[in-house]
Amino acid sequence: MLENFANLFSSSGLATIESGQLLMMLVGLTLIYLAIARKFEPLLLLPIGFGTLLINIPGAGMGGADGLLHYISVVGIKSGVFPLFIFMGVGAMTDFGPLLANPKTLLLGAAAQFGIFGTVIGAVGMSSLGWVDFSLKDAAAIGIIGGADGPTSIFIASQLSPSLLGPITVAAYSYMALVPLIQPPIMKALTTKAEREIKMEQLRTVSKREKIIFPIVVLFLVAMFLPSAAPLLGMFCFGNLMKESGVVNRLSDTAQNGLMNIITIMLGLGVGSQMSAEAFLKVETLGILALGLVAFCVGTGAGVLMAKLMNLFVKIPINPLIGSAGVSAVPMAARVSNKVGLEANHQNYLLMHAMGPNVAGVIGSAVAAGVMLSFFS
Amino acid sequence: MLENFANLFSSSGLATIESGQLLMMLVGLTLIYLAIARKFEPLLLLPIGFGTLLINIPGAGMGGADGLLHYISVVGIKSGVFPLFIFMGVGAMTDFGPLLANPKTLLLGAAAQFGIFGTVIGAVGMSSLGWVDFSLKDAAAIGIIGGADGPTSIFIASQLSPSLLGPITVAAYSYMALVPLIQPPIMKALTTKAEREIKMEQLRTVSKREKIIFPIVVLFLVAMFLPSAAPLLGMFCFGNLMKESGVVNRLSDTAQNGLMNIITIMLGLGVGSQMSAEAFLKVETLGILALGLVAFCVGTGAGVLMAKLMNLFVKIPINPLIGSAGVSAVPMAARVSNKVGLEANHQNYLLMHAMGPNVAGVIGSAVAAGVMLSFFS
Amino acid sequence: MLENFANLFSSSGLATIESGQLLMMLVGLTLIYLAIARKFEPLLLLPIGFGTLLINIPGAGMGGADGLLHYISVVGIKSGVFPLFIFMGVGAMTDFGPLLANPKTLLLGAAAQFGIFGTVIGAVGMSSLGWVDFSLKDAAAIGIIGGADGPTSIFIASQLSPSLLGPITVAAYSYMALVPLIQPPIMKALTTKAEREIKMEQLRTVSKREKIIFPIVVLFLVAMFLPSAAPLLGMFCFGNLMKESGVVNRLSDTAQNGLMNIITIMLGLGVGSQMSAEAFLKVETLGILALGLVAFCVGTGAGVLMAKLMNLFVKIPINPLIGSAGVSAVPMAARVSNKVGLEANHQNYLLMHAMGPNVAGVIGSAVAAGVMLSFFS
Amino acid sequence: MPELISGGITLMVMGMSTVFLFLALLVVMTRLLSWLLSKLPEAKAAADNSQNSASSEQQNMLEVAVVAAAVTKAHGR
Amino acid sequence: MPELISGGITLMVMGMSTVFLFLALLVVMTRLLSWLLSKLPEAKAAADNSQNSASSEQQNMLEVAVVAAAVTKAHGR
Amino acid sequence: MPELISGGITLMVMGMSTVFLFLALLVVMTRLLSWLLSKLPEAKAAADNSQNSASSEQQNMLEVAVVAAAVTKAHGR
Ligand code: NA
Ligand code: NA
Ligand code: NA
Repeated sequence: MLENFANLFSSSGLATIESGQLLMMLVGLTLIYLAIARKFEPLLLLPIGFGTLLINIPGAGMGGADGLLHYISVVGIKSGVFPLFIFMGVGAMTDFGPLLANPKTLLLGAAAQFGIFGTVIGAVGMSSLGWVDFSLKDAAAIGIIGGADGPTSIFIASQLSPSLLGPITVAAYSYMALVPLIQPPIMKALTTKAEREIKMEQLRTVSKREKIIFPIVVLFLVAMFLPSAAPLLGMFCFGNLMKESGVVNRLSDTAQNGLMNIITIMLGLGVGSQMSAEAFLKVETLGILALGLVAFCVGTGAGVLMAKLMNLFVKIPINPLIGSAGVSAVPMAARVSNKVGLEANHQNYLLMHAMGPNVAGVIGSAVAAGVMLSFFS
Repeated sequence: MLENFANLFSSSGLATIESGQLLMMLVGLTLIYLAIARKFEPLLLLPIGFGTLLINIPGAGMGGADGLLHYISVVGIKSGVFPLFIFMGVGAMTDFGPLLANPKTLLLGAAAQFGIFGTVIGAVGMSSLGWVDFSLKDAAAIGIIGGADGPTSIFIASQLSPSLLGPITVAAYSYMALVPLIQPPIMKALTTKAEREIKMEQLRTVSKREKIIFPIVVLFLVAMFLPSAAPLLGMFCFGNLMKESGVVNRLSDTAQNGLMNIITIMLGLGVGSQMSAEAFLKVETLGILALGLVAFCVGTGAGVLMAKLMNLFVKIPINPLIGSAGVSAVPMAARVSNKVGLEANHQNYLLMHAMGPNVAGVIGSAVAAGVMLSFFS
Repeated sequence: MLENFANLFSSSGLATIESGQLLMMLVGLTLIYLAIARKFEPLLLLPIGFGTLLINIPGAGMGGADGLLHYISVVGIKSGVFPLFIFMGVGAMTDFGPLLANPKTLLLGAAAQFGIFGTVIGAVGMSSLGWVDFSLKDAAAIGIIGGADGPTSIFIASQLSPSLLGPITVAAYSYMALVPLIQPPIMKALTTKAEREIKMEQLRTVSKREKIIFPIVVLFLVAMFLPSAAPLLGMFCFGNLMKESGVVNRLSDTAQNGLMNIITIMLGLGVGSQMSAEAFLKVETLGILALGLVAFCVGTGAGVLMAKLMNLFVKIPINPLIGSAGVSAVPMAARVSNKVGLEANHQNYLLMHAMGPNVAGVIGSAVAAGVMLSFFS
Repeated sequence: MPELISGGITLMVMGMSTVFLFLALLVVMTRLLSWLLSKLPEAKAAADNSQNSASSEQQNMLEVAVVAAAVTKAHGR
Repeated sequence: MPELISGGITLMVMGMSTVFLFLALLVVMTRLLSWLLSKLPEAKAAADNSQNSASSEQQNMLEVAVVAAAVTKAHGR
Repeated sequence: MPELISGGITLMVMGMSTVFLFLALLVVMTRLLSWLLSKLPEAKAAADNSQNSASSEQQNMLEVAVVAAAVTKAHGR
C-alpha cells in the first residue's frame, strides 16, 4: 500500500513539475490577470490563459492523445474550422454602411496592411542576423499579427506555422487590447493640429439593397482574383449577408451569439493548448512580441500617411486620423481615431468616418492572408 | 518575382474558371435572390445558395480534403446526423393537438404520400424512355421530394442517392415555398363549390396526457412494424416528447432554437457543397425539377380525393380542402387550405382542421422513407 | 412482390424483437415515467429513457456503425468530452460564497466521500462472495455513484468501466432524485433533537476577489497534488472563473445555457445508447442498484457524523444536519438539510450553511475520481 | 416490362400499403389512447401537475432565494 | 542578398500590390454598385419589403393564432 | 484475504486520505487567501471595477450609438 502512495506522489505535480511548466503557468496567470483586471480582450485571453494553465499541469495529460484539449485542437484549430466560424460571426456583426457611404476609405484599409508585410521583412531580417530561426512561412504568419484581426491570425498561423500559433495569437490579441496606448502617439507625431481638426461631412444614407449586394460583390472579386482568400472572406461575407438580408434573423442571431460563444470558448482553450513550455519559452517568442508591436506601429503610421497622400488628390479632404483605423482592431481603432479627433476639436466626431477604414482593414488583412496562402501553396 | 505574380494570376478565378462553375454561381445567386427577394424558404435556400457560390470558386478548395465545406459535409450530411437533429427540432415545434382531436385526418396524410410513389414511377419511366439515367434508388430519393419535408428529403437522398442530394434538396425546398401557387388550382379543380363550403365543427380540447403519450405510441408502432423509420420518427417523437412533457423546457427550447439554428446553418452550407457543376449541370437535374413538381401536384390531388372518398363513409363530412394539407409543407399547406376555404365561404376557418393532416403528412412521409430504406437495405 | 413484403415483415419488430429488448423498453418507459410524472432529474432521465427505447428497437440500427446514437456515443461519451463540458457549465452555475465564508465545511464534503469508498469495499465483497463479477475497476466506477454527482459518474464509468456506464448513470441520477426520501431518516437517526436545533450564525459577506481567486487556488492544488483530477476540476474551475470574473458574461451564459443544453441532450441519448439488453439485464445491475443505495446512505451518515466529530473541537458548534449535504446532489441535498432543520426549529434556516458542504462535495468526489484514475493508470 | 419499372411498381405498392396500414393503425391506437385516458379518473390532476412541473425548477430556485433573503433579513444586514 | 530576405521582399511586393489592387477594384465596384442601384426605380419598395420580411414568419404564426382564437370564440367556448 | 478485497481496501485508504488531505489543505489555503485579501487595501475598488466590467462592452457600443446619434442630429437629418 505504501508503494501505491509512493506512486501517487511520484506522479503528482510537486514531484514532476519542471521549471518551464511553472513559468508557463505564470504566463497563463498573467493572461488571466490582464483579461480580468485590465479587461484586455477577455473573451479570448481568459480562455487562452486558462488553457495555458491546464496544458502545463504535469501528468494531467489534457493535451495527450485522448485529452480534451487535444481533441479541441485537432477538431477546430488544426483544421482551421474555428476561426472560419468566428469570421462568419464577425461578418454578421459588421455594418458596411460607413464604408459604402465613402468607398475611398477602402484605400486606408489597404495602406495599413503595410504593417503586415513590413513585419515580414523584419522577421526575415532578424532571422538573417541569426537572432532567431524563422522560416519564410513563420515570417508570414508573424506578419499577420499586424492585421490586428484575431481569427485571421489564428487561421494563418494554423496553416503556415502551427508551432508558433500560441505566441502569435497571444501577441495579436494583446496588442489589439493595447491599441489605445500604441496608436495615439504615432497619430499625433505624423499629423499637424490643422490636419487633426479637419471636419468631415456627414455620410450619406446607404440603402438596404446596397448593403445586401455588397458582400456578394466582395465574394465575386475574391472568386475572380484571389480564391485563396475565399475561406476567410467567404465566411465573412456569408455572415454579413445573413445579417443584412433580414430574412434569416434567427440564423444571424445564432451566428453572432450562441454559436460564436461556443466557438470562442473552444478556440480559447484550443489556442491555450498550444502554449506548452517547449512551444513558448524560447527566444523566438520574444522576437514575435517585438515584431508584433512593430507591426501595429507601422500599420498605424502607414494608414495615417496614406490619408495624407490621398488628400493631395481629393477635393474634400479627409481627416488623416481615420487612417489609423485601417489596421482593423474593430471597433477599438475607430474609437481611438474619434478620441484623438475630439482632443483636437471637441466638435469633431470621427467615429462613423473611421468605421469605414476599420472594416476595410478586415477585408485588407484577409486579402493579405490570401496572398500568403497562395504564395506558399 | 514576375514568375510569382504569374503563378498568382494563373491560380486566380479569371484564368481558371470554367463555364460550368460560372453557371453554378448563377444558380447560387438565383437561390439567394429567391430567398431574399421572394422569401422562398430563406432559412435553407440562403445558406444553400451561398454554399453553392463557395463550392464553385475555382481554386478555393473549400470542398477539398481539408476544406471547411468538406468537413461539414462529412460530419453532418453523409452521416445523416444533421437532418435527424433538424427532425428533433421540428418535433419540438409540432403540436399534435388537432391530429389527436380528429385522428381520422391521419388518412389524408397517408393519401398525400401517393405523390411520393407516383413520382417514383415517373422517374423510372423517364429512365426507361432513356431520357435520363436514374437507378431505382435515385427514383426513390427523387420521389421523396413529394413528401414536402426538407429534412426527410435530405436524409433519404444522403442514404440512397448522395450524388443527387443537391438538386433533390433544392427542388424540395423550392416547391415547398411554391405551395401557395401550386396547390390552389388543383384544389379548386377537384372540388365543387358546395364541398369547399363545408363547415367543420370545432375540435375538442385535447388533454396534456394524450399529447405526452402520443409520441410514445408512434414510436411503439415504428418499433413494432417499421424499424427502418426509427431514426427519423424516433428523433421526431423525442423532440415532441421533450416539448409536451413540460419538464425539460430548457432542452426543448434549445432543440427548437439554438441547436436548430446552428444545424440549419451547417446543413445549408453542406447541401450547397453538393452543388458542384458536375453534380448539378446535367439533364437529370431538369428531370428532378419536373418530377418534383409532379410529385407536389399528385400529392395535393390525392389528399383532396381521399377526403372526398372518406366523405362517402363518415357521418359528419370533412371539407376536402384540408386533404391537400396532407403533403406536409408545415404550416404553409394548412394555410393554403384555410385561404381557399375562406374564398369559398368567408366564415369558414379551416386552419386548425388542416393542421391535423398537415402533421400527419410528416409522419406519412417518414413512414414512406422507412419503407424505402428497408427496401434497399 | 410478395417476397418483398415478406422481407419487410421479417425485418419488423414484431418478428424479431427479443424478450430482452422488450424488457429494456419497459425500463426506458419507466425512466420516462419517473422523469415526467415524478420529476426525477428529468433533464437527464428523459433523454436517457428515450435513448433506451431507441437503442432497443430491433433492426433500427441506431447504435450500429453508422447510427446516430453510435456517433454520439463515440464523440462524446467514450472520449469523456461531454461530462467535462457539463462540468464546465456546472462550474459556471456554482457559487462558492458560502464555502468561502465557512471553509471548514469543506471537511464535511470530504467525509461524505466515505460513501464512495465504502461502496467500493461492498462491491469487491459482493464479487468475492461470487454473487456478481465485478473487477476492481468496476467496483471503483460503482463507488462513484456515492459521489452523487452525475457527470463525475459518467466520466469515471466511461474511463474505468464502459460496459457498466448505463446502469451506473441510471443509478446515480435516480438516487440523486431520491435524496429527499433517502436522507431524512438517516439524518434523524444519527442526531438528537438538540443537535438538530442548533442555530448557525450568519455567514460573512465574501468579496468578489476571493471568489475570483478561489477557482485558481483549487486548480493550483490539483496541479501540485493530484493532476489526474485536472480534467474534471480544471473544467469546473474554468466555468467558475468565467462566471466570477464578470468579464466574459456572454461566454459564461452560453456555458450555463445553450452549450449545456445541447450537451445534455446528447449526453442523455448517448448514455441511453449504452442501455442495451446485454448490458443492462444481468444480475450485476441489481448489484449496482443495491450498492448505489448503500453509497448514498453511507455518505449521508458519514457527513452527519463528521459534523458531530468536528463539534468536539470547534468553539461555535455547527448543526450536524448540514453534514449530509456533503454528498453533493446540488442543490437538493442542501434543501433537505434546510427542511429537516426547519422541522426541528421553524426559525432555523440552514440552506445557505448547507450550500458550503454541498459544493465541497462536488470537489470531494472529483478528488476521489482523480485518485481512482491515478490508481488505475 | 423492364426490371426498373417493375421495381418501381413494387416499391409503390409496398410503400402506399405500408403507409396506409401504418397510419390506419395509428388512427386506431390514437382513438384507443384517448378512450383509455378518458376512463382514468386522475387525468385532470395529472395534467395540472405536469403543467406546473415546468416551473418547478424555477420554484426550487425561488425557494432558495426566498430563504436566503429571510436569513439575511433575520440577521439584520 | 540571402534567399530568405529576397523571399520576404517578393512577398511584400506581391502582397501590398495585391491588397491595393483588390481594394481599389472594390472601390470601383462599390461606386458602380451604388450608381446602378440609384438608377433602379423600385429600390425603395424592395428595401421596405425586405425590412418587413424579418417579421413575416412571426406574422404567419400570429395569423395562425388569430384564426385559432376566432374559431374558438365563434364556437362560444 | 483475496487480492480483490485487499485492492479495494488499498483504494479506500488511499482515496479517503487523499480526499481529506486535499480538502484540509484547501481549508488552509482558503483561509490564507481570505486573510491575504483582507490585508490588501485596494480590494474594494477592484471588486467594484470588475462588477462594472460586464457592461463595459455594452457601454462601448452605447458610446458608438450616442456619438452616431449626435452626429446625425448635428447635421440636421
Ligand atoms: Na486588418
Ligand atoms: Na409529407
Ligand atoms: Na460528491
